[in-house]
Amino acid sequence: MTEVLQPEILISEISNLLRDDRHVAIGAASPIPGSAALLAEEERRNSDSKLKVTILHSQKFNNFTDGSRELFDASAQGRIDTFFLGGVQIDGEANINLVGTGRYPKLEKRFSGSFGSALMYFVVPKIILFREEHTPRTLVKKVDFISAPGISPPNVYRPGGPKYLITNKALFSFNKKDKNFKIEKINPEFTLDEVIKSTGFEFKTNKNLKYFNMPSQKRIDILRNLIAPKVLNFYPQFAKKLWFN
Amino acid sequence: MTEVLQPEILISEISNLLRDDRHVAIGAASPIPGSAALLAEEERRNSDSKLKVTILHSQKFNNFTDGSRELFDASAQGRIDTFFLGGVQIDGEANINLVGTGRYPKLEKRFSGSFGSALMYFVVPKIILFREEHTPRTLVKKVDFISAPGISPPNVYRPGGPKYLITNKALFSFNKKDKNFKIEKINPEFTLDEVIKSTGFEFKTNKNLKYFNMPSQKRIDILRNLIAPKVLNFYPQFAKKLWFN
Amino acid sequence: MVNFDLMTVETIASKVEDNSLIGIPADYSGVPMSVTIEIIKRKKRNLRLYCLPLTTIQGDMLIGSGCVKEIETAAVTLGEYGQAPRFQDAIENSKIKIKDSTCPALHAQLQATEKSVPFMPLRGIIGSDLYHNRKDWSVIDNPMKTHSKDDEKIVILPAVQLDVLIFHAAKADINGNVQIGRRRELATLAHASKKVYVTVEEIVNEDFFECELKASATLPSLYIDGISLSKNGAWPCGLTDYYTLDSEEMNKYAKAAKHQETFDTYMENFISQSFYSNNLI
Amino acid sequence: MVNFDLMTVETIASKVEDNSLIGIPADYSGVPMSVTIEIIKRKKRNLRLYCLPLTTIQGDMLIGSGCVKEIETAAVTLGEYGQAPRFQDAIENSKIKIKDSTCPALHAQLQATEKSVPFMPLRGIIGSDLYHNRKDWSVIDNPMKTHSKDDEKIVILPAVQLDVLIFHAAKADINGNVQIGRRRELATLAHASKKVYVTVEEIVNEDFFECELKASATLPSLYIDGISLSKNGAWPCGLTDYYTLDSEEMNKYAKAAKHQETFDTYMENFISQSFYSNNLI
Repeated sequence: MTEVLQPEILISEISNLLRDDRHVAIGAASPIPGSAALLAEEERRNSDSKLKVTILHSQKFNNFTDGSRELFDASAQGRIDTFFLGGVQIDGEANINLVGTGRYPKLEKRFSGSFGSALMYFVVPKIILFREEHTPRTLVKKVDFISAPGISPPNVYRPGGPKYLITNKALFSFNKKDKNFKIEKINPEFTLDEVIKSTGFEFKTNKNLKYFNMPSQKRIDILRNLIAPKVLNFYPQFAKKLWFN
Repeated sequence: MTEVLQPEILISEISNLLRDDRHVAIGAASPIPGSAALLAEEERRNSDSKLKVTILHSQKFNNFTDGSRELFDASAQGRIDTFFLGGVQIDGEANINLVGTGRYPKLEKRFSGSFGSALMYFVVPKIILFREEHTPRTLVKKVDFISAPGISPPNVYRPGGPKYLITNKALFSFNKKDKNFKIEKINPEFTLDEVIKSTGFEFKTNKNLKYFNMPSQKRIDILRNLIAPKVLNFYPQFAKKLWFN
Repeated sequence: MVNFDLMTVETIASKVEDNSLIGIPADYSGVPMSVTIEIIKRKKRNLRLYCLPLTTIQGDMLIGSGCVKEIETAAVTLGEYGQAPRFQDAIENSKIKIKDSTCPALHAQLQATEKSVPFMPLRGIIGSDLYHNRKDWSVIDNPMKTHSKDDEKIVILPAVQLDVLIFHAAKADINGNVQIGRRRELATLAHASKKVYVTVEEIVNEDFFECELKASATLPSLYIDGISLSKNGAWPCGLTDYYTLDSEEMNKYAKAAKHQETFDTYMENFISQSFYSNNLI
Repeated sequence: MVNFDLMTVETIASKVEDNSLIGIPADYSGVPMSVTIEIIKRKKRNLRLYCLPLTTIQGDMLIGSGCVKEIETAAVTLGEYGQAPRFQDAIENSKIKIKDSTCPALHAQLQATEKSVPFMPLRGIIGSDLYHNRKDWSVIDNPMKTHSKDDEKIVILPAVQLDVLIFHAAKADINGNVQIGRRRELATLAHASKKVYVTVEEIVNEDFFECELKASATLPSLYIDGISLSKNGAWPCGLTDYYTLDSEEMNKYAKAAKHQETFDTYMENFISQSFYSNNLI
């Protein structure tokens, strides 16, 4: 069997999370989620439940025609099932910080900004938080700045919110009522204790803790033969480094 | 000289009112204003101050690409200089009624409806009221239903409003401060007394009262040779009756 | 061969449920006349029409046929062919309820749903009797204070979500994307509707998204729940680049619709003939 | 021969006044790099950037060159080429003011101006620290009471009118209409801007309004105050159907911009060369 690369395992795991979706949208700078969505689309191409994938930074994989506003409008209408958000920091209540570390506005380290998170996090039913780096620096007790909150009081319109958090070490589900994460799967290269130590917040453990699955040879073939060339179009740096080096 | 038709005189008079405009828009069922605007556009084609004409019910003479909303948005932005409104009834304070006569909602006689008047009348700087029929039935003391008011209190956003009223008998200007019409021009086929008698509201008379101008032969030629075929495209009934019978 | 399930015009009509709020396109946006006839045949009742922003023969026929309970519109008219007689009769004799509106308000209420906000502000309207007859509209003090207009009054309009939208268009592609051209109000209507059905003149063997120019003129399939092939589907109304409005038929209709009896005879005739070729491919 | 007065890129740059509020298109909407260089050359100062909804190298260059006083944006980033170094430095050392926002809010504020309403409501945002840093935003009780959410709180955003918008596009026609394709956010930007200048790759000898498909992809000349021919005008950013982003140059920039000194050297070089052919026809 071919050697499977670490990002490919993540792509495969994320792809599994999109099983029941009809339309997944991918925002800025998300090559791994983007690859996962295209993989899910490809695998369901001949099934009855097709998946639509919109990759915003691509002309080709973009189902919209009403300008860059349409993603937000369509999401607010409930037409997007899954969206991905990242975070410079993510905390135990699923608050995300895309702005920077330190005291706002004069930050110690400024990052890009909140993008569409302050609406998308509220309206898309399944938000998957994705941050490859899993350290106490990224998964923190309390974020320095809330770009978008993990939970909202009842007088705020909020049909959507966080469902999963996936890192290079583990997959968590989020429980809205208990306001906390629960570990669901672990990368077999790490122990649970290592994950606990690299997480700045407390999370619920799981008696049925599973491991990240090794993608099947068939899936790897699809990924490398059909998906990689597509990704090269709109995330050239990522695709070159992973698949075309 | 050719015999000039009555609607052609109106077209010519209205065309004169568009002198300083840059963009004139024409709404539903307005063949005479539409012809007037196209005439003005043609006469200024080779001048430095070109006129744009948008005729909503035409694909060809339509400068918009953002759907039927764009007229209202562009007007609210102040980008349309002149627009025409009609009225089942028009009263002395320039209130217009496009809905019907009698007691709303169970009217004695129902007409089409208010169209865009309830916004356009507020935002377009030069609204020209046009109603061919000039009788006490159309120009009334008080309209039965206000589709859009002639004047507004200071706490209502109102950069636009009525500037002229033109009928088959006369041209009036509207004075916002005095809240009344003043007669400016009269159709030479009628006397001032006849106009007064056929007007349901009082208006200011004018020492310098002028007559409707006979359009020049050159203008008539342009109208019949260049404008009439265009009008045939989007007001076929009107054009056929007037020019192609 | 297309990559989606084509519907018949009859199936689309059967999807329209009694009491539903239906989006009605203006005469220039692609009037779905072939489906309208099927709706009338099926004796749908208590429909609520939401016109963007007006209707002509389609609305008048539905009203004259007794399908309509309520209409929200800026106008009902036959344009150059005169007033809309069945509509006039229905209003003058209180047969239907009317929510008289103005074009930009009809747009704004759908835009609110498009953005999933509960309301939209709109200038104008204040001082119009339209306002006094609309319990669903409010006037508020502008909460966004500006220097010049500290006490400005402004109207707010509620978001309106349609149950179903039906319109006629030129072309669909093999993946169910529909060409709407400059008729972008159809996109707003579709964004604000729970279900969207489209009849088209033709289905072309290409994907509009392969060409940026065609993509610009497209309503994506993600907003569309069913497509039917229907040649001349807008007749006697026109369709840009395909056919113009049929003057003769409009005159005929305008005359017949003046009285309920002659209207009924006209409709019987209209229904019994097949003006539209609705073929599956 | 065209039916309007062509401008040079230099003239467009000269129209940008110090202190003005400038519309900045996203990296996928046609970045006007050739004009940006002229703005930097002319040492424009205290510019306020309004990004829809983000900026990449254009914003970072303007900030690094000392042209910017304030930026309202959802993000500044070099995308795959990393963080935007001059922006980071300016924020971390309080050299510029930032109005941190979120994409849909940046759209909504322009849509308010497009419709000439003083504000727009938007869902989301509540509970975000973005809100606490924006004195121009408010939370109100939803004035449009609905059954389910009687005490809903909702954010309202002020209308924002831009002083000037500059973007790069593929084509203009002989009458000064500009092809924007699916990049309809450019229409919203233009509708909300007092002045609009466009650079294009080519001017074609036709009228886009003659073809319904092309008209659908067009921003009409009525919103445009000046057009300049500028080949490769978006470089090193990409332009749909013309050229893709120049990875090599982006990497070079990302590296150089890490420090002010190396950025300055890079910019000196950049300015002294003529990457853009700005020809009048």
